[in-house]
Amino acid sequence: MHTDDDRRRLLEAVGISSIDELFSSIPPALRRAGLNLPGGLTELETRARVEMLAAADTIPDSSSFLGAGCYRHFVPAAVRALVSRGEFATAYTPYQPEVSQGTLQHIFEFQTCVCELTGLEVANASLYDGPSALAEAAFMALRLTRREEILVSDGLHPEAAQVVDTYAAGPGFPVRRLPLDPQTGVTVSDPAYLSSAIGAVLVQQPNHLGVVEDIAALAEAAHAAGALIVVSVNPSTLGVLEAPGRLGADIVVGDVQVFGSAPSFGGPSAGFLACYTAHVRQIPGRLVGQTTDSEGRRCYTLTLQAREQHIRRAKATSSICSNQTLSALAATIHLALLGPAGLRERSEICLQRAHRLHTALCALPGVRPLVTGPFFHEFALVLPCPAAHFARAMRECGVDPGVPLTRLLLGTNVGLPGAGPAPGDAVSEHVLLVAVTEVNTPEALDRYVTAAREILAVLSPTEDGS
Amino acid sequence: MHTDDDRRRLLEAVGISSIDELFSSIPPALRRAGLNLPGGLTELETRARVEMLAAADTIPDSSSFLGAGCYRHFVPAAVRALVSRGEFATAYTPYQPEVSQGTLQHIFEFQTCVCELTGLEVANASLYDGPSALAEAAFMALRLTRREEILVSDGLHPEAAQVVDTYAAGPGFPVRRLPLDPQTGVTVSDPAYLSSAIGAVLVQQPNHLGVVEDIAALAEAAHAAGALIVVSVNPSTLGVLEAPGRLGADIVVGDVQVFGSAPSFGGPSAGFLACYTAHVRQIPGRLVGQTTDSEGRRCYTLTLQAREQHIRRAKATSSICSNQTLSALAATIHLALLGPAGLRERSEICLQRAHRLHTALCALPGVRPLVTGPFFHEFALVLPCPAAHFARAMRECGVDPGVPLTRLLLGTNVGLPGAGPAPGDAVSEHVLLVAVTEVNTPEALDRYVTAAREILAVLSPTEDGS
Amino acid sequence: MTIDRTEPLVFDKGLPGHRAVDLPAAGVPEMDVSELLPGTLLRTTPPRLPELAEPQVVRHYTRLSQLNHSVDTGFYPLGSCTMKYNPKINDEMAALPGFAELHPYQALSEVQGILRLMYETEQILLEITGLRRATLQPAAGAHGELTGVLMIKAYHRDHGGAGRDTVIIPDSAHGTNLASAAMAGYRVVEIPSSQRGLIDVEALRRNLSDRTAAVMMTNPNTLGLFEEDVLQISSLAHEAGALCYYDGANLNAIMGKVRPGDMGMDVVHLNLHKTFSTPHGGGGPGAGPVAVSETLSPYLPLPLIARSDGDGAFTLDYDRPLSIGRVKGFYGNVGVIVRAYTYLVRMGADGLTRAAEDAVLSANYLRARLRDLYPVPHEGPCMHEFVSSATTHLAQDVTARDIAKRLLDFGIHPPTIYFPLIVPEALMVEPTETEDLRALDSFIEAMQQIDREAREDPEILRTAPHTTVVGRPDEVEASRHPILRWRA
Amino acid sequence: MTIDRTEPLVFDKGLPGHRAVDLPAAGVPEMDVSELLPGTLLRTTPPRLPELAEPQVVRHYTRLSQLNHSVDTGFYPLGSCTMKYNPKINDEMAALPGFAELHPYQALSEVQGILRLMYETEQILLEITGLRRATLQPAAGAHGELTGVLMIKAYHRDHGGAGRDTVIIPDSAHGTNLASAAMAGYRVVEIPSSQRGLIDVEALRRNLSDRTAAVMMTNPNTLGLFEEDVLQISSLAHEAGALCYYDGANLNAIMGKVRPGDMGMDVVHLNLHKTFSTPHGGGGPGAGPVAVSETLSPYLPLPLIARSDGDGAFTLDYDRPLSIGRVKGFYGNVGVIVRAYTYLVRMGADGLTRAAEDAVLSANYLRARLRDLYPVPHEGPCMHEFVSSATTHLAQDVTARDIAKRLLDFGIHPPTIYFPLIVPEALMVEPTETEDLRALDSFIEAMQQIDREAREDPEILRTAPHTTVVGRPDEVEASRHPILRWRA
Ligand SMILES: Cc1ncc(COP(=O)(O)O)c(C=O)c1O
Ligand SMILES: Cc1ncc(COP(=O)(O)O)c(C=O)c1O
Repeated sequence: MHTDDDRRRLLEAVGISSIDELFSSIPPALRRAGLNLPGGLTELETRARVEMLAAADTIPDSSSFLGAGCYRHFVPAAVRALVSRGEFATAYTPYQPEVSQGTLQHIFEFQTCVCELTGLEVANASLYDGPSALAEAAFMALRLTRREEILVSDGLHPEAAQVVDTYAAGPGFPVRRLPLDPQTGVTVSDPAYLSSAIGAVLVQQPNHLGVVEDIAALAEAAHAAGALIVVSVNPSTLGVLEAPGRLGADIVVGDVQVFGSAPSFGGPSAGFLACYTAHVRQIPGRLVGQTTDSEGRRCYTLTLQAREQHIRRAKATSSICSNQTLSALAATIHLALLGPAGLRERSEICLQRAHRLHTALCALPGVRPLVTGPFFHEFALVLPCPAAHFARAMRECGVDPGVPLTRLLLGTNVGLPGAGPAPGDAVSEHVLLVAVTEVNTPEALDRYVTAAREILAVLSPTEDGS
Repeated sequence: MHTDDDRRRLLEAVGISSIDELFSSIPPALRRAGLNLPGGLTELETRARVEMLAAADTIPDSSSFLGAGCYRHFVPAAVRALVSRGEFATAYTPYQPEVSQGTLQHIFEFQTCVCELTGLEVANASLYDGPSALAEAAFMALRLTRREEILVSDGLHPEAAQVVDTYAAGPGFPVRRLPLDPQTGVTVSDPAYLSSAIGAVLVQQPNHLGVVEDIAALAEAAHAAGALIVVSVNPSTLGVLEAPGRLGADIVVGDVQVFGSAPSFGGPSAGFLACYTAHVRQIPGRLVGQTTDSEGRRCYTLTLQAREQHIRRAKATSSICSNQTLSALAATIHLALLGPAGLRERSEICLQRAHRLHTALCALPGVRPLVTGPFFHEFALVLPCPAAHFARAMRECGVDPGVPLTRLLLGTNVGLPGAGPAPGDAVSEHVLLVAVTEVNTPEALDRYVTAAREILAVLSPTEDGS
Repeated sequence: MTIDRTEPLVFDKGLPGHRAVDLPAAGVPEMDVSELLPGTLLRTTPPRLPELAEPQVVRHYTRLSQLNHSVDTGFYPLGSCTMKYNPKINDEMAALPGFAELHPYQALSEVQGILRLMYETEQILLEITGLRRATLQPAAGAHGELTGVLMIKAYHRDHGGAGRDTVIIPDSAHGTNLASAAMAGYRVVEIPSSQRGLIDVEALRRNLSDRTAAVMMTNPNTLGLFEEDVLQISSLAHEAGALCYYDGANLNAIMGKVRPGDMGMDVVHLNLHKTFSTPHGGGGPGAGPVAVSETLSPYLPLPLIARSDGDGAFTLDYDRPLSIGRVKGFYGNVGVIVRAYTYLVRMGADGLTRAAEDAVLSANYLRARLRDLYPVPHEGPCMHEFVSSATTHLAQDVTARDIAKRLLDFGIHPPTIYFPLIVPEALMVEPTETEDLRALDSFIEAMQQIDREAREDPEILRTAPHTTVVGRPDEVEASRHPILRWRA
Repeated sequence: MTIDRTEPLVFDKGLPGHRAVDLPAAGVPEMDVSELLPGTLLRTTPPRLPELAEPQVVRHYTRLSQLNHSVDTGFYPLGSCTMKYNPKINDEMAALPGFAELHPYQALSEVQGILRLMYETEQILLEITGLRRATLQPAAGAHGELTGVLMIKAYHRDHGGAGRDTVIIPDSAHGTNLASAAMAGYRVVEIPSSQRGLIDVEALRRNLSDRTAAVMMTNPNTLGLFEEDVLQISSLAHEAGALCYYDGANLNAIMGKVRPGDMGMDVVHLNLHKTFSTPHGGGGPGAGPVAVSETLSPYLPLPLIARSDGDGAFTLDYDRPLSIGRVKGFYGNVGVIVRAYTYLVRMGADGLTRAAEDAVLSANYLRARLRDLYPVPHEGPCMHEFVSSATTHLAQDVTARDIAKRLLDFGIHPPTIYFPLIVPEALMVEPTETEDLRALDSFIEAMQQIDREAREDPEILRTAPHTTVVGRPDEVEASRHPILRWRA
């Protein structure tokens, strides 16, 4: 900011004598003499203040098994070192391609990674997050099918389902529900749910109970009814699971938090959206394309902008402007560091450890799996006591055992498989979602099982609500 | 590293069939089949292991009053963000100036900052640290005076004095001691100590008891005897204290840890050395000079290299090759962020708080200042109980009250002012060195005084050794 | 000697079998993957991700980064974007493990620090905006707009305004305003600006009706002018039963000077990545908190951060039956919010006000020094930015784009061009308060030289830039034959 | 269109009164400074430090950084320097507050973690070198040399060798070897290398006497050749009553393959910034630990890190009466040591051995592919580096320097030139194991093109570089009229 001396020089050049004159166009009745806030702090004091707040939080460690849409993966130090470079972090949207090739090229690389992972042909530069990407994809599918209704699987993360509901409420698109099979936890692919009004079928892979969905069956049913199918996938599983694009998905969305974004209490990360080339003009958000410059050099630029708000205004495919470029960069770098082998290996570690823990926990008295469908690295257990009580007791033993299902259901009307909308019902109170990643060491799994055994022995006799 | 496939391709191009052949020039008797060390770890495991070690340490906070040559100052975040940039950190010594202007220019800026601070005409690109810079300066002064003896003030940090002794032992330069005035703690400037064999007089500002030396008087005495005077200065004080160069110092050295280097258990930081232009060809270490390139552009390059080991070999002014460039960069950036006003302000905060604490502590029963000379932001107290006992008890109250003098004297033969070499004597056991910087908040000073009062009430009646 | 400074794609730099990340063994008795998952679900061909070791990845992205202009490397007077400097302390605070490592479903007792930080951020933003309650959930400005408009819709639904299907927006508005309103299912009516570059109050009056759900405005508007009639505008809207939406993208001009709440606004979004110094990241992540009046607070997204009366603990309030629901997973771009909070507490009351003053002063300085060469069609004083028109240079067949491209040769990022749409050959200049006099003067000198070149050697402008890694990418080709991904 | 990409000095970028760091009030009753300190000691004119705000400082140093070549931006085959990649995890570990914030005089009970790390680092280095005890105190290789030679001197003093005043060093040695010996008060005798580029054993024998204190050698030597006669050399030295000093700068070639201790070496320094992947920093900080045989361990600097027999706690041992004392304040460049430790435990036994193998393999690959164009005067196989001679290009009036400068245009850092001194027009190439085949092949292609250019268009080489920010600074002028600091 300017010194008082500099201010005087500037005022003089402007030809006025006081700062107040600059604000003379503000009606006097509205003008204020400052803010009713504390005075500023020095950097030293600011640091002390903010660090004090950070110190009031508990930092999860290898004994934390929370997932439910946000996963703690190991992020190589190189990701942080690169993403924090000022030239990436302090650039704007790459509107001037000549001085934005860094950003443009890494977005182009991101788009390619997303296509490779999802098995689709085009991907955009990122959206706000997974849930909003899902809502955008639903709108896109409705535009493409010229229909008005959205059919959402009960296997969507309840918060994602809520975002779809909220977005749909604007234009008033009806949202219908597609239940899970109460036995397996897999979304039913019953044509009865697919009226001819349905333009978009939304499903999550793995679903919010951790169960791996049968995308091919759902895609077939959707297509038979003239609808498009949108799959929201955890991209971290795609080293092992088949690419949704190869199973019939028309649009694939998801969140790249699993690649290089710290959990950061849920954000920021980046959503992605991929589809077929035929649908590219309905894609929301930015796209980077390859071209050549005046001297024939290969280069990159924002393209197909006629879909976007700054050109098309009210007719744009979305209002999104700033997206989540830097988080997408983190994902691109993390994927470049993992490579295909690393990605697969990471998935397998998660898979193996999760199944191991699942087996051990289901062997404890009174514990049973909620559903029988195949799962990836997260699973839902029914405990002999309320999950929240169990979790509290486990945390006291240093293990954060998972997310009580009721936490996800707060403020929603999504319920348990087959049970319909029943956030407060007795069973859901007993359900715990347990996620396992490569940061949960084998020793941490053992600690979990040991602590759980002891705690359940105490909690279940008195508090057993099943 | 190479994959097995790549290795095969490389071996083929070399025209051999196994890695072992590459090592065929090693006599078979010496060849080993690997290392007796544990297997490698993944980055994830490495992090866990190293973090476990870091977690075993206690991190000092605003209630730590340790100094004695390493000071905890507030380092703005911008310093870390810039110094960690790969282009600075992973470059080599700037031997190819065309692709090293970044390093060369920041060294040139460092040299300028050192000249400005010290009041001298030339400064080098850095030396290992303050103590080794002092030893190098002593050697330089002997070369310039063509004399053989070094006179060191008892006010030198005992470790710095040790380094001078160690270096001097090589060529066998005799090292004589110049005592402190027992009353004031100021180095005596008595000509009796200055025989005509003395080529270098070494003094520290402020000295290791925190006392501000009378450089002008010492310089006058040294010059009268035909010796050069070397001042080792804490550059952090030079916003307030007169530049040693303006008080007659011939060579000024010191350590820039106080500007931008984390304490890091004592290293790395960087030593500096400044002198008059007339003596430039005797400077140890690298120098960067300004010049122009083939198209007349101003640029920078290593210069006057004929002093250095890679040209002059056994006749070089020093064997130093790698110095401490990155720490010097941290200092340059920190100084650029502080500016002259910030530097002065920081010194004054230290000064004011230190004097405040000194007054409060000296008012406690049984506590007295060791010496009466003026001090800057560090001072020596005589306690009514052994300093180590006091410190241990204080730490239990969350205050690290300072460095017991005995800790500095370990392995040395330097003693208390006037008392001669007596590391184990009764008084020195009772001396505590207390340093105060801007990170020691006024609240921390209050906590110190309160805790000290309580602890001394308990410790001194039974353990009073004075 | 020209040399190609472009960098190959990461995919073209790999070598089969190379990788950077080594992972530990599962460490548990392993089962065959096909026993754990049905074979039909298993991947058949692996994704063709890059195959490189860490040194090569680091080198690639370090080099790419150097191809960017950024606030950390040069002046960036991009109008409407508030490219102010982003203090490094902000990033360090966001990286503290006590924030960065937190999982969103940890027990509330374990996350009191971050909840307090978010709560305090809201309180500060409410004081700055003069409104009553806020959400930090939206991820960017446009996301905040959508959130705000959805709340307006829900409000009307509950207050007999279901028939209100129109949102009125001035033609100077940012595209997101119109797009957000449309996305929420509204018809958009654009009203023309007056000669003075302000909302034409008469046009507004003519368009307001019982079909009007809201009036959206930006103040100062995108011409950098304060909408002097704002009180009349908000009264007219309210009288017609409509609500007022305030696009807070330009808040940097008015902090401590005037508050949207006092202007009669019902809902405001803020761009933390503009006004509150969080880095733009090459296009995000940002954050677009929304603050509302009492009227709209029941409709805020779920959950809200609340403070218990009893123990003062911070909680998440889901018990809000009228809420529009959610617009994003979890609680917002928390990492961005930490940065903004750091900035807010560091600046404090005086710092924020002074930032606004200096931003406006610098804009007026540039405007005063450049207007002879680059006429400013609207009367001043401007606020934090101003819009010149380069139409006078059209005579030399030099466009705003040419001027922009030529600026790149000076190491300066050009102003926003061709926006707002109502100014032909627009050059929209926003210097921000973090640029010093030297930076401002260098920009003036560059613009003066460009003006000279336009008269003396216009070809140099038409073929600019001359010093960048690439020059004038063929955008027509890019959109005619889109290549949107690498192929082997 | 050329543009000047140089950056002004920070001093020329300031504006009076600007500053970046704001500091809190002292917060205690303040006294006048002149009451606290004698007036004669107070500063009269403030130092002319730069006056800039944070944005300008960040921009200046960000731009400066971009003017550097570095391992993070390109290939750096600088012989003798082992410019391997520096993993980013190393830096993160060194920045952990549990290391970075530690004060060297904290109670030992508070610093058990860092002491253990240092202790374990020593143990690993001892296994790699085959020696008995180590110090981490020296700050760089040359500092380690000085330390080692001082220990040799102290040893001889205590063992009737006070008359031993000479150190024998081969002419291929690095300059620091000679300078360190001289600094410790020794006379240096250089012995010529044999035709094969190795120590001439006969010459050594002739020079050994009861005045010889030590033989210093580098193995592999600076020609990249393994001194095959090393056992004979060490025996001869020991028989003459001299000790053997081993310059460990080239240890990268032999980890897991052969150990200096087994070669009969009494003292070895290591360059953590070469072999163990800590960044060079543009010329430091590095670290130069010294490992010694049983004979020399009593002479190691003070203090040593020790482990108590009883509780296993780590302590600092000052009770070493024969110690040479100290060569540095505190305990060494601990931040560098943390990085090296991180590298060592991550690589483990196999990783370190494999690093040596790949470093040697890559050097031999380059040597094999380039030797036709750039003859290698000494027989192979080479170890981790090799030395070519560009004398054949002198015919075209092209020197090693010209070749080096031309390489800059390819974005490649040139090899070390004109060292070792015994090879005319030397080009000393060390690729390291962290460069992949692509990088090696690009280097080969560049060298091939340069060779073609030397024949077809030598002027392009003599005037190179053509693409760097500046070209061929006038070094003669720089040393004739030294300008060593900015002046207003
Ligand atoms: C006036 C105005 N409104 C809204 C926006 C959209 O904000 P965001 O990019 O954060 O979505 C912008 C961004 O450029 C803007 O300038
Ligand atoms: C062979 C050899 N010895 C010694 C050294 C000196 O090491 P340092 O620069 O760490 O002092 C070097 C450095 O280049 C070297 O290559």
